[in-house]
Amino acid sequence: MSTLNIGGSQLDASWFLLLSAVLFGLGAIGVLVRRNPLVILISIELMLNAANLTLVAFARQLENIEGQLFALMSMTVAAAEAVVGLAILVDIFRVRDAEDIDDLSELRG
Amino acid sequence: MTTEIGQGITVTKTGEQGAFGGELLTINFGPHHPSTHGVLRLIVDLDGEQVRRLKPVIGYLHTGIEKQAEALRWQQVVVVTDRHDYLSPPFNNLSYALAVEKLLGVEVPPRANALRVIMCELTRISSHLVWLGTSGIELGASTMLMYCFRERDTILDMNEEISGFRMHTSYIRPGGVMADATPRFLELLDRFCNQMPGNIDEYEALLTMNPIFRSRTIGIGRLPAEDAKVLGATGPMLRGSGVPWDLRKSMPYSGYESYDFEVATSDLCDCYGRYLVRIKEMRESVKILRQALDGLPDGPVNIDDRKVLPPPREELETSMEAVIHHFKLFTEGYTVPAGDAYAAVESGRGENGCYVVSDGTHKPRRVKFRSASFVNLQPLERMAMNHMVADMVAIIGTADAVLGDVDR
Amino acid sequence: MADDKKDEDKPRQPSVAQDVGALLTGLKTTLSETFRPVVTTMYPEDKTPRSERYRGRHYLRRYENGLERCIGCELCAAACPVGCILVIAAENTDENRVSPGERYAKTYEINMLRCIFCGYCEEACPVQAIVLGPEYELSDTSREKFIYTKEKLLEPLPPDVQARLDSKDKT
Amino acid sequence: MISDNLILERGVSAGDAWIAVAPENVHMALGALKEEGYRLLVFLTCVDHLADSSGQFPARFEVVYELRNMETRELIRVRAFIDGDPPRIDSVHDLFPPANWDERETFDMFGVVFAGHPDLTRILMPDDWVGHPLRRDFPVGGEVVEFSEEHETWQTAPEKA
Amino acid sequence: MTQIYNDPIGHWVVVVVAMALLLFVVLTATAYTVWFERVALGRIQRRPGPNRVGPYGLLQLAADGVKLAFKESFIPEKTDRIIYVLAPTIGVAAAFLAWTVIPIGLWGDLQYWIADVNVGILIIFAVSSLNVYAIVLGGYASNNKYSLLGGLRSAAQLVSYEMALGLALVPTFMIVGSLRLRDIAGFTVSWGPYHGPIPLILLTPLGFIIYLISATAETNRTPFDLPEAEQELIGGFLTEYSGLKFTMYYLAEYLNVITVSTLAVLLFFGGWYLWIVPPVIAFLLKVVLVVFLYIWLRGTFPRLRYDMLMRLGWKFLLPLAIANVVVTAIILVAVT
Amino acid sequence: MAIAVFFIAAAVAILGGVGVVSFHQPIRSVLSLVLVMLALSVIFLLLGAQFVFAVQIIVYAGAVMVLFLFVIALLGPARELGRGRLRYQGWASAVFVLVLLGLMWTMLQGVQYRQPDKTDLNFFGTVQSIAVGLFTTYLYPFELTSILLLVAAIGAIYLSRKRIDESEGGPAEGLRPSAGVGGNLPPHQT
Amino acid sequence: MGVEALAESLGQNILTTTLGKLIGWGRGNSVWPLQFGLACCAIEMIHTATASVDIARFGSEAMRASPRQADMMIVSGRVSQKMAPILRTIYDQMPEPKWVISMGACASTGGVFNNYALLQGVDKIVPVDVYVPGCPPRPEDLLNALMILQERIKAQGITPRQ
Repeated sequence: MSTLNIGGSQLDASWFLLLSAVLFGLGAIGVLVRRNPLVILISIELMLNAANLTLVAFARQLENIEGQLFALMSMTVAAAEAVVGLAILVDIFRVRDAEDIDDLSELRG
Repeated sequence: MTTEIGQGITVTKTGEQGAFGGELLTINFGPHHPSTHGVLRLIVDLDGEQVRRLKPVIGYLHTGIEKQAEALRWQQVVVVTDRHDYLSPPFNNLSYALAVEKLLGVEVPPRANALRVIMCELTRISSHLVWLGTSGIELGASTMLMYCFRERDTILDMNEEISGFRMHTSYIRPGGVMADATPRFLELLDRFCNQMPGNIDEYEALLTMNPIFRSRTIGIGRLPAEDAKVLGATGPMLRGSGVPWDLRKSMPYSGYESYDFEVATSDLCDCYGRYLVRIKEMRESVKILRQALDGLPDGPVNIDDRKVLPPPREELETSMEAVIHHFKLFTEGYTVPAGDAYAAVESGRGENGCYVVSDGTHKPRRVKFRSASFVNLQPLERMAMNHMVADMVAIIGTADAVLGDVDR
Repeated sequence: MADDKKDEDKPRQPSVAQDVGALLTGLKTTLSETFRPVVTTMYPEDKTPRSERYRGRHYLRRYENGLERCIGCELCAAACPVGCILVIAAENTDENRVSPGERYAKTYEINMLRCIFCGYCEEACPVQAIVLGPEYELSDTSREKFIYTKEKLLEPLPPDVQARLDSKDKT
Repeated sequence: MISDNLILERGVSAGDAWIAVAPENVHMALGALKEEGYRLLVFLTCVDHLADSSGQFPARFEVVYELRNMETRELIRVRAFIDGDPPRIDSVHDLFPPANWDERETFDMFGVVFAGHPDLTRILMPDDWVGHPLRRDFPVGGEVVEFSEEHETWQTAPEKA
Repeated sequence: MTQIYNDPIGHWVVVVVAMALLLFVVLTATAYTVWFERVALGRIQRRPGPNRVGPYGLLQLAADGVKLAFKESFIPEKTDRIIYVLAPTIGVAAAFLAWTVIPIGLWGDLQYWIADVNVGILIIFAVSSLNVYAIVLGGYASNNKYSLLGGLRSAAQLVSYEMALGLALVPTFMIVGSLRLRDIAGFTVSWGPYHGPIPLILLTPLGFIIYLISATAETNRTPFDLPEAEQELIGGFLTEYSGLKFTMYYLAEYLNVITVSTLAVLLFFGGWYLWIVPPVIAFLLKVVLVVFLYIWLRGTFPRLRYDMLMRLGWKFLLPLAIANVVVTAIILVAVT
Repeated sequence: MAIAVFFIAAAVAILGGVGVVSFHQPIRSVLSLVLVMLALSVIFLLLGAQFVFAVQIIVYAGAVMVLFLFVIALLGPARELGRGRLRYQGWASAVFVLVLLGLMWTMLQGVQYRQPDKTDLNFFGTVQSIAVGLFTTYLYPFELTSILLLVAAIGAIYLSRKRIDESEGGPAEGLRPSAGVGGNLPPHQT
Repeated sequence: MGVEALAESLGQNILTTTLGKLIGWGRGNSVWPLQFGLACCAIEMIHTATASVDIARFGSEAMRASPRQADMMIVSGRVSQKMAPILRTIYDQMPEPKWVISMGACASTGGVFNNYALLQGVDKIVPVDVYVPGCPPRPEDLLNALMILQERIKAQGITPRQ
């Protein structure tokens, strides 16, 4: 295992990966368990965040800025995803109350 | 589903679908809301922020003035007339006095007429100043209020000088006026006439060309001339729609025919038009004041009728007859020949009329105040339709309804 | 505005420069006001004088010899549109002479909280006994304090009469 | 000119011209006057002639319409006398939109029912109010003015009907 | 001084002392900004403003604070109590956090800062963007339609104007070549005989105007005070808040006013550099002037309508800011 | 020092993550996610990613999550009522996630990490270094994401646009002015 | 709220009296009014806030529109039977401690309108601290009432109106 020198103290790189994995897992549980479409979107954002953490951690570990660049790009994508997802949700909620994701299984409004 | 929230406001979800997709939200504006000019209550259906339906609910300031007037003697009624349109007491006094004088068949001396005109025009300015100040604050320009009320304060000081009271002067009475003008009043009036145009320039510098103010008012609350006429609007509401109808010119009273002034109109038919009309009216009022002051005729300020007005103080000491008149006048009052009469004056808000019915006794049988605010409030729904909530506030502002006058 | 009505009434769309100019004019106006003196009356330290006709607190006047002017005729109570004056008259006697006429007001009360300061009582009074003075600071904390009795309404005795009475008391 | 058969009486009171019409003809008469140019309803109100000593009025309630011709600047007053409990008369809100609120107010204050009015509810008084305040037999109400001693009180009630 | 700062323990001592000092100074400054606003607004309206509590009314704010602190604290029924209480706290915290990266010149070359980050300005943007939460959550948790409407308006307004605000500053960064606030404040030029710091407003006047407008919108000040527009929405998101929680919002609002004024001074008016005037006095003077500018605007203009506000932000300020960036870039390229 | 900061931030992040999944009101989930993001931004700072830190707060916490909040406030407090349709869905998904994590763990067992050299933190992760990367080597993907954002914006506007067919044919039934003065007049151009 | 309870449990000692003085001073000098403007008096009330009189000198210019932030209600004008329940609701919405000024003859007693339509005195539905006679009172008179109220508040200390 490798350590990172941060502000004079040594931090193991795998800790960051572990945190990322836990967050990713929580997000995955959220997507699978929760029924409210809004919360599912939120959980997806959580998973994206966890992935970003990995990217930034590896960027530091490999001393390569590209990881950070990729994190930035994924943030952009997340923003785009959130915007479109919310727009769809608002559109659906206008027509009917969708408190359960299963209510949205049909494409017809 | 109705929920009670702050300010005595209730929100009801109607469940109806608005055109924007969302539900129509029924919001209860008032009766105690900062921008409803006192106690107007509006039940507004909102679609997003757009007004889809609006229903004014009035009566929260119903004072029973007409009933009270029936219980008082003819000269005491003057006191309650002051208080219905509380921004323009002299107009209320004047319309009542004119109606009673019509029934009595008397004509007041020219000096009284000139003093009545002076008081009315001063009040027109002060009433417009209140309108301008409160409209300003409704649109967020708090400084307007301060500047307008500063000038209004000088007018109220003049009221105090001539009548002894700031707001409810009871100055104009059937048969003449309360008392002659003091030299200091005339001096103050002269100074006021010199200063006021500069102050109006200042208001205009703050608002007239201001792009924010213009975009908040131009095209907002349109009331085309034809609609305004049909809906019975009078005063600046009608003139703001381009109809040059002003009782002072159209059906002159109290010697208005001898003054040179213009009737302010605007073709814009919107809030901005009404603003321009009122600003112009203030300038014209200053012009009238100047003419009235320069050409103030000499002579008595009251009719010489011991049956209607008390004798002068000096006579009480010398004449027994005067003492008897004095006693009779204050214990029983005077009687007015049976009949009915309507007299209207152009107040700051429009046609302020008074319909009195006498049954020949010392108390009126019926006193009906025809209030401009009551009529001008009715087109509100029409004007505010499909505008935003913020515009609705501006529209209520330019309707310039005095709720005391609406509810009486 | 007053001069070129025709021009102003047409809603032209002003240019951006005009808009900015208007905004600056507004700013200039408020700034110039900022550096002018305040118009405030520094109440309570500083009070503007009231006009001679001011209708404030009521007074019952006396003659110079200390006798009350009021003759208990109740004209003021009759003239009052509010009915907030209560007068109960009594006969003057030689031992107890309060006013110069036949009668005087035994009870004279005004409910100041109901009073609307219209001045009709002053107009009605044939002997100028009740007058409205220039005082206006009448606020108080309870309803009862607003029923002004005759003692409260009466002007103090003229100093010479008061001095005479005082000396009489001592003896 | 409005046809004479509609007019019961005409006269001038204190310089104001007036005509009296039968209550059932009010709508027709006002329509005719509107055609003639009297387009503005200045006000609409009611007078309660209860216990009038002169006895010259045919009915207790007199509904008064004041119309104005804005071109010729003439005013005309239309009066209609009605009785009954509740007194009824036709609504004119379709001829003169401002009459809407005026009629509601008259209903509220006098209890005059305007047939054909779209929303004849109380406008000034609370909805649960009992009585019509401006009727002469409705007491003025109010309270006794407080004094330190209980003596005379101010009576505002009108002379007994 | 630098020696203590480089010492690992001394560093923390300095930071803690500085933070405590900052808390005190900034809180006092906020209180007196409120006082200053009330007095200055009074002067604009030709009245004296508060002048009876303490000399010149200086203790007015203390009285207000005492009163608000001991006022009944009300929590509406049927609402999310945690969020209701949390919302104003977020506001104050976000407002304070911005001050961690703001440097102040004290005397001579001595300067004060807590964290001298090379993305300082970005941090300010970051924490001030959290301010939205205070308003939206406050509006949401108040269980009042007016509050909610105010909160939503505010969210849209703040998010929209952040764009223009950020872009308005880009030319400044391009000219200076740094995001560090100390570098920007101390931007030095050599123009002929003159060598020294200059106010950057000379180079990006348009940037300043855009900044001024968007910062006014960001702080919810008149003419952009729609979220709390009294005449339409009673008090917007503030409607249901009372006592201490209301005080927090009040505090946060004025803290933000000081923050944007300070930022304006650092970014456009040369920070604490003013000829021979001692830096701290120069800095204070400049900040007071900018605060007065805000009050002046408040005293002069009517409020915009919501859609006008959005149009101004998106259709006017944003393109203008972008154009400003492009033009500045072209000029910079041409010059170098 | 940094270790303490890391563990506090990590604890906050995990707590927030649990909150996202377990709160029943969506608004609390959103707030928990904001908490996670703030904690992560601190960790980014530890990792020397200053610019990513700022963007994380400005864009993610300051804009994207506000959008979520906005939508929730707009739609009103909706509570999740129904349970999952599958029985034991919660347990099943937990097992699934554990399996997933275990798989990752085993896959990463043999990976050799490189020990970083002394990174120059005065340049690494600053705005300048990011800019150099974005505007030289990765200009193409950068522009592509810009286009993606544009497309997303257009899509969102299209989805939430006003239904023109409804609003242009005059007010629908029930939207007409109430019986009153205004209702008696012919519709007018405003 | 907690302060009153705390004061009661501690009883009268130096701490509570000093604290009481401080709180009384704060409350007294920062009376934020809720304008309950109803009629004529409302205009004079606005005058009180404007430049010629300037209630701001007393620290009372923060006229909040929401009752939640107000300390004092100025009932200015005629309270009709229809308005009375609303007035009471808004009074109830104000957080403690709160005070009421009844401005003008109509609000205090009904004034000249001694009839069916008006509530004959607002003190029938809310406790009134200071009455201002006049129809309408001068703006200075309202200021005078405010000063009387301030003195009262300062004297009340921690526990107003028990």
